[in-house]
Amino acid sequence: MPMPTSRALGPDFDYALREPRLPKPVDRSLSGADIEIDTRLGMYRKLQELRQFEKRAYDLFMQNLVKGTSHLSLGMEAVATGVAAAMKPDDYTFATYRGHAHSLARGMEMGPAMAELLGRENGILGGKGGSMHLTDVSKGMMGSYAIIGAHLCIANGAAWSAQMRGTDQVAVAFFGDGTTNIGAFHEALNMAVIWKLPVVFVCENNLYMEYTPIDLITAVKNPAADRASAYGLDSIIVDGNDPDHVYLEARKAVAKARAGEGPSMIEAVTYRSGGHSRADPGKYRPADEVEAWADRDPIPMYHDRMLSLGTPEDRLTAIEREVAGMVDAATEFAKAGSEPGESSLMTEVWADGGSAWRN
Amino acid sequence: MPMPTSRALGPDFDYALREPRLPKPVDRSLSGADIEIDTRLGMYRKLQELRQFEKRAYDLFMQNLVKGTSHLSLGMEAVATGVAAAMKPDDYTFATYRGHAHSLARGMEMGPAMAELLGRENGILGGKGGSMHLTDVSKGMMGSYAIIGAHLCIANGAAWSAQMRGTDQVAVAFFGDGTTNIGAFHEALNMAVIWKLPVVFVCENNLYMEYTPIDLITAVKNPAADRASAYGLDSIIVDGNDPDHVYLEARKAVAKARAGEGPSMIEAVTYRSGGHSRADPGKYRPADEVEAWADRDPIPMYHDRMLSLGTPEDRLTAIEREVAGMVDAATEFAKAGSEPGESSLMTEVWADGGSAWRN
Amino acid sequence: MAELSYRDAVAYGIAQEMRRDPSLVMLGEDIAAAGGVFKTTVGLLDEFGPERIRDTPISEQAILGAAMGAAMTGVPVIAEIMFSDFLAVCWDIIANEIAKSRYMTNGQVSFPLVIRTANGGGSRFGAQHSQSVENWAMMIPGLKVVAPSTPQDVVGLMAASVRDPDPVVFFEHKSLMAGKAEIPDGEIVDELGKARVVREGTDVTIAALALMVPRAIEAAERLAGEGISAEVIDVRTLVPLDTKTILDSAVKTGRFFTVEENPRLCGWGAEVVSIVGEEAFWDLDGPSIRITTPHIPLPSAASLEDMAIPSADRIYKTVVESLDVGAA
Amino acid sequence: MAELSYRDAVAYGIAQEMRRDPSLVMLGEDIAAAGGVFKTTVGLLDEFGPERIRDTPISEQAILGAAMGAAMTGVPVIAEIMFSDFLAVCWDIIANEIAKSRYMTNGQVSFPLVIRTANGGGSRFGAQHSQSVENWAMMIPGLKVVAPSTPQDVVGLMAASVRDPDPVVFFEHKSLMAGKAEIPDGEIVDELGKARVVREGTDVTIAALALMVPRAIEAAERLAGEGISAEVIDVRTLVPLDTKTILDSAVKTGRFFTVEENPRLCGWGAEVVSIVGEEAFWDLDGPSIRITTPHIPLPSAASLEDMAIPSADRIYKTVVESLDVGAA
Ligand SMILES: Cc1ncc(C[n+]2csc(CCOP(=O)(O)OP(=O)(O)O)c2C)c(N)n1
Ligand SMILES: Cc1ncc(C[n+]2csc(CCOP(=O)(O)OP(=O)(O)O)c2C)c(N)n1
Ligand SMILES: [Mg+2]
Ligand SMILES: [Mg+2]
Repeated sequence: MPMPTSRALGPDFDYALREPRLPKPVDRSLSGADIEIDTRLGMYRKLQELRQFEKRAYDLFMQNLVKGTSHLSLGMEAVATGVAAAMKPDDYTFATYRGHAHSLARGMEMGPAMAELLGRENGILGGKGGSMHLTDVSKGMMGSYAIIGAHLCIANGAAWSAQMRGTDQVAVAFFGDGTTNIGAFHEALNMAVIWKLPVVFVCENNLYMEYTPIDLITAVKNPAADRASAYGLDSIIVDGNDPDHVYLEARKAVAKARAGEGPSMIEAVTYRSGGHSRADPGKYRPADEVEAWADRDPIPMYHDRMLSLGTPEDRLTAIEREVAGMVDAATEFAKAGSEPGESSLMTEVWADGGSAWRN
Repeated sequence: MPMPTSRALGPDFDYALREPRLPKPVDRSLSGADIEIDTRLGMYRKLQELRQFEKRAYDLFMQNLVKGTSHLSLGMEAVATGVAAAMKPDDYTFATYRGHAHSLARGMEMGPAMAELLGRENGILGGKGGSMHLTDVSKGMMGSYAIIGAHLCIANGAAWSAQMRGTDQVAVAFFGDGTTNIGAFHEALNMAVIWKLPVVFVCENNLYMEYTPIDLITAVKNPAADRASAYGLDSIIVDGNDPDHVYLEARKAVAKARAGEGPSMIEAVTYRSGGHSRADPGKYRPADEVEAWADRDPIPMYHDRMLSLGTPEDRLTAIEREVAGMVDAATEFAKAGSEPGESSLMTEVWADGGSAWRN
Repeated sequence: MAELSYRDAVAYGIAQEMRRDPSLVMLGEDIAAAGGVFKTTVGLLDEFGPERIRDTPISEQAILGAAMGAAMTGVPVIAEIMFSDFLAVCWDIIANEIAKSRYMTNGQVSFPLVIRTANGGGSRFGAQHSQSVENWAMMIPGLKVVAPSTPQDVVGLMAASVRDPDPVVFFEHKSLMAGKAEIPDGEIVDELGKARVVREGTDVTIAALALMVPRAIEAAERLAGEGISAEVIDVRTLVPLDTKTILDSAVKTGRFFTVEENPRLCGWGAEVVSIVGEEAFWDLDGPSIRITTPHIPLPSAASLEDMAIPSADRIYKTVVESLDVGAA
Repeated sequence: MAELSYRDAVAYGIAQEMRRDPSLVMLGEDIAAAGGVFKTTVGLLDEFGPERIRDTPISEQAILGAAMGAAMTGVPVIAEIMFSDFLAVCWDIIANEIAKSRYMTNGQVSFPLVIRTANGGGSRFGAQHSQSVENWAMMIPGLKVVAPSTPQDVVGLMAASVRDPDPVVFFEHKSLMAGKAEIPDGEIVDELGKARVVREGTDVTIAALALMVPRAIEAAERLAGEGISAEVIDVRTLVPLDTKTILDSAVKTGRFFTVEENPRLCGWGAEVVSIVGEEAFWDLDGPSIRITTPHIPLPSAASLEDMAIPSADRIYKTVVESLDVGAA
C-alpha cells in the first residue's frame, strides 16, 4: 500500500512538526519567598532522590532487570517534591501509574520500591503490584492507580473519612493533564466541593496525554485550571518546574483543606524529559520544545537558587553523594531479593490472607 | 427503634421544608419576538399534544393499563416544543427515559407511542422497549435512554456522522439537571467542542434530581450553564416554561451547529408539575414552590400570548379539540393492540432479525 | 417475632448494624430524605442523621470511589447503587479498583464495604432497569456476592456482609420486595458462604437464587404431585460458594438443575454445573440442565418479560421432560 | 505470500477494509499519529488521513458513544479501547447501550461497529493492564466476541467483524503480537462462528482461545509422546459459538478440556463445559476439566504471572493426571 512518510504530510500526521510549546522563564523573585532554608534543603534532597532513583531505574530497564512497563517523572520532580513538602506525615497521597516520584517524596523506602520494580519478593508489594501500583500505607501513600480517573474519586473517600473521623488529615491526588478529560475527574471534583472535603487535586500538566498533545484533545487551554470554575473553585496555575512555587501554592491549599474550608485544584505546568513509558522514545515532540524544557530542568535551577541563598556548594554535593549511596544500596537490596514463589501467588485476595472462593 | 418524625427535624431531613425556589416572572416582551405566527400556532398545538397525551397516559396508569414505570414531562412541555420547532425533519434527537414529550414533539405518532406504554405489539417498539425507550428512527428520534449520561456521548456520534457524511443535520440531546454531575456529561461536552460537532445539548433544569434538590448536590448554581466555560462554550439560560424563549435560543444554537460552527449548550429552567415517575407523589417539594410554578404553567401563559397576538380564541379551542380527538384515537389504537407473543420474544437481537448465539 | 417485608428488612438490617457500629456510614442517590426509590432505607436518616446517611449526586464513580477511600482508611461503608444495571457506569471502580487493590498491595489495604443494589426483573422496566447481573460480580476475583431470597436472610446476610472485612456486592431483588415473613427478635447475624436446603428431596436437585427460589419451590411442589421428589437449594451467596452443600445434594439425587435469572451465557449456573460435572461426574444419572433467561436483553412488555424469566411452570416442565429423556 | 506479524496484521486487516469501504472510520487514543501504543495501527493515518483515523482524548465513554451514534446513523466504525481492562470505564455504553439498543427498539437501529482492544497477560503489567475479559463480553446478550490466535485470523476475522452488521468486541492478544506467519496475497475474509480444529486427535479434546491455543498445541505434542492423542480446537469466536465443531470433537474423544486465560469463575470454559455436559453427556468417558487462571487478580512479577496463566506444562500435566484418574 502507498505509504508516504509522515514528515511529508505535516503536523496533522506528525506532532513533532507542530509549533513547540515553550516554558515560561524562571521567576527569580521566588528566591525571596518565605520558605525555611531547611524546607528548601529538604526539597533539594528530594529532588535528588527522585532523580537519581529514576535514573537508576531506567538503567535497570535497559539491562532488562525491570520487566513490564514503567513511567518515569524525570524532569517533573518539582511537583511531587513541592507538594510533599507541604504535607504532614499522616496525610494521604494518591498517585497514578507514574508514581515512583510521589511514593519516594512521601517517604517510601528506596529498597522495597526498587525491589518492586524488579518484581522481587522483598518489593514493597511482594512483587504483586509492580511499578504502576506502588503503595505504602505506613507512609500515607495510599496507592498508585493505573486506570485513568478512578483515584480522584478514591482520594475523596480518604478525605471524607478524615472529615468523619474528625482528624485534620488531608488527601492529595496527583494526576495528569490527559486525565482531566475523563468522566471520573468531573464526578470527583463536584463531590469534593459539595461535601467540602479536605482534598487537594494536583494536575501535573506535562503537555502530553501519552503521545498526543493535550491542546489537540482538550476544549480549553489549561485542562485543569480552566475547569476550576465549573466547580466554584479558583483557577490556580504554578510553574511545575519550580519547587518553591509548587510548595507555596500547595501550602495554601493544604492549609485551606485542613481548616475545613474544602478542596482546591492546582495545575502545575511541567514536562517530562523522557518518553511516556519504557517503550516510548518520545519522538512525537518538537526537538526545540524538548530542548527548551531541558534548559528549564528543575534541578540545576534549584541548585543555583540554593547557592544564591548562601548554601555552600559542598553541602549540596554532600546531599547528592548521600543520595547516590542510598540508590546504590537500594539497587543491591533489590537485586538480592529472590523472585516471589508459589507460596505468595494465592495470598491476600481476602482480608484473611487467602483467596478461597469455595468450601 | 426510636423514629422521630422528619418534620420535627427540619430541612436536612425533609426537603419540603427548604426555602422554595420560585420561578422568574414571564418576560412579556417575548410576545414581540420575531417568530412566525404559524410557528407559534404549531408550538401551541405541540404543547397541547404533549400535555393531553401525558394526562391520558397518567389516567391509564391509574387504571393500571400501563405497567412498569413512566416519567412525565407535565409542566415541562415548553422545552421539547420550543427546541423541536427549531429543528428540521432529518435532524437527530436523543432523549432520556423522560422522553414521551420529545418523541411526540419530533413527530412520533400517538397511537404507536401509547401502545408502547401499554406494552402492546402495535407499540412503536413492539412492546420490547416500553415507556423509557421510545424511538422512531423514521422521525429522527434516535432513542430514549434510561441510564443517565450515555446518550450525550451517543448524540455526539450522530453529529459526527452527519459531519462526515457532509449533510447539514444537527443532533440534539435533551437531559436533566442531575445529569450534569455524571462523568459522561463531561466527556461528551469536551469531545463535541474539540471536534466542532453539530450538536446542541439541552439541559432541562427542573430543579430536582429525582427526589433531591439539585442545588444540594451540585457545586455550581446553574448545573449546565455554569459548566459551559469549562468547554469554552457560552453560558445560555432560558425560561424553560416559555416556548418562545426556548425557540429563539434553540434556533440560534441549531443554526450555529448547521453552519459548522460547533456545539452549544442551553439550560432551560423549568419544573415538573407532577412526581419524578409513576411511583412518586413528589412530597419532597415545598408546597409554595409547587404552587408558584403551577401558576407559571406554560400552556395558559402561551394561550394568553396567542390571544394577545390576535389569534381568535376559537382557533385555539379548535386545536385543543383536534388534539383531544387524536389522544382518544391513540388510546383506542393502543387498547386494541394485543399483547406481544412468543413469536417476537427472540427476534431483533441481531441485524438478521434473530437472536442465535450458536449453531 | 415481628412480621417484616423484604423491603423493610433492608432498612431493619442496616439499622441493626448502624446501632452496633457508630462508624458505619451509608451513601447513595435519594437514600436519605426520600428513603430510597424502593423505600428500602426509610427511617435511617431520621435515626442516624445526615452525616451517616448521605444523599449523593448522580455520580456512581464518585459514590463508589468515596466508599472505597473511606473503607480503606478505616470507615466501614454501605453504598447504594440504585439499580444493578448501573453497576456498569462504575464498573471500573468495582472490578478494577475495589476488587483488586488488596491483592495488588499485597494486603496493605482492606475494604469493609457493602455495595447494595436492586437487581432483577419482573417490574416491566425494560432492558436497562431489570437485569440480573449477579454473574457480572461473580466473575471478578476479589468480590463477594450475596443475593438473599427472604426477609430474614436480608437482615442476617446484610449483617454478615457489613461485618465481613472484604467488599461484598449485595443484590436485593425488586420482585421480592413486597414479600413478608416473621423475623425473630433480637440481633440477627448470618454467615456468608452457606447455601440452604430449603426443601429436601431425593430424585433431583434444583439450585436457585433470589427470585428463582420461590419459583423452584413451587415447581418442586408440583413435581411432588408427579411423584418426583425435588431437593431445592437456595444458593444465597455466590462467593464464597457453598460447593459442599451443592455437591452433597447432586451426589444424593444424581440429577442436577440450576435456575438462573441472569442471561444464559457465562451465568452462575454454568459455573456451578461445571463444578458438579467435574466433581460429581460418576454420581450423575443424567445431564445437568440450566434453566435460564434466554440470551437476550430483557423486554419490557409484561407478556414478553414473563416468557423470558424462568417461571415455576418452565422449571416444572423442564425437569419432567429431562427425566423422561433420561429414562428413554 | 507475505510474512506478517500478528501486530502488523491488525493494521493490514483494517487497511484492507478501509480501502474497500471509504465510509469506514476509526477512533481511539494515540492510534493516529503514534500508530497505537502497541503499534497495531501504524501507517493508517498516512494512508487514510486524519478524518478517518482519529486521535481522541482519554474519554472512553465518549469514544464508544461516538462510535455507537455514528454506526446507528450509517457510518461503520472501528473503535479502539487501548487495554481490555479499560472496557470497565465504558461498560455502560457497551453492555447497556450498544448491546441492547437494537432489541429495545425492535430492530430500528443496527450497529456496524467493531470494538478492538488489547487483551491478556504475559507482559508483567499487573492486575489493571493484563486481564483477559473475553467472558465479560460473552456474558452480554447482543455482543459478538472474537479472539484470533494467528496473524491470518487477525486479518480474516477483522474483515468478518467489520462486515458484520452487529457490534463485535475484537480481542487482540498482547502476548501474540510478535508472532509471525505467512499470509496469502489478495483479500482475506473469514467467517464468524467457525471454530477450527488445529490438531486432530482421538483421545481427548482441548478447546482453547487466543494465547492458549499455541500452548494447547505444545501440550498436545508432548501428550503425543505419552501416547495420548489430543485434538486441539481454536474456538476463535465465542459469540457466535461453534458448538457443532466442539460437540463433534467431544463426542469423538469422550474427554473434554478447556484452557482459559480469564479468571476461573463464570469463564467461557464454564459455558462450553456446561453445553458439552448437557448435550454430549452420554458420550463422555470422564469429567470435563477447565484449566484456567486461578480466581485472583493477576500479579505483576514475572515469576508469579507465569504461575497464574495456564502454561503448556500445566495443560499437559492436567490432562495426564485426569486420564489416570479416569482410568482408576
Ligand atoms: C481509562 C484509561 N484510559 C487509557 C489509559 C492508557 N493511558 C495510560 S497513561 C495515559 C496518558 C495519561 O496522560 P496524562 O493524564 O497527561 O498523564 P501523564 O502520563 O502525562 O503523566 C493513557 C491514555 C488508562 N491507563 N486508563
Ligand atoms: C447512571 C444512572 N444513575 C441513576 C439513575 C436513576 N435515575 C433515573 S432518573 C434520575 C434523576 C435524573 O435527574 P435529572 O437528570 O435532573 O432528570 P429529570 O428526571 O429531573 O428530568 C435518576 C437518579 C439512572 N437512570 N442512571
Ligand atoms: Mg500528561
Ligand atoms: Mg431534574
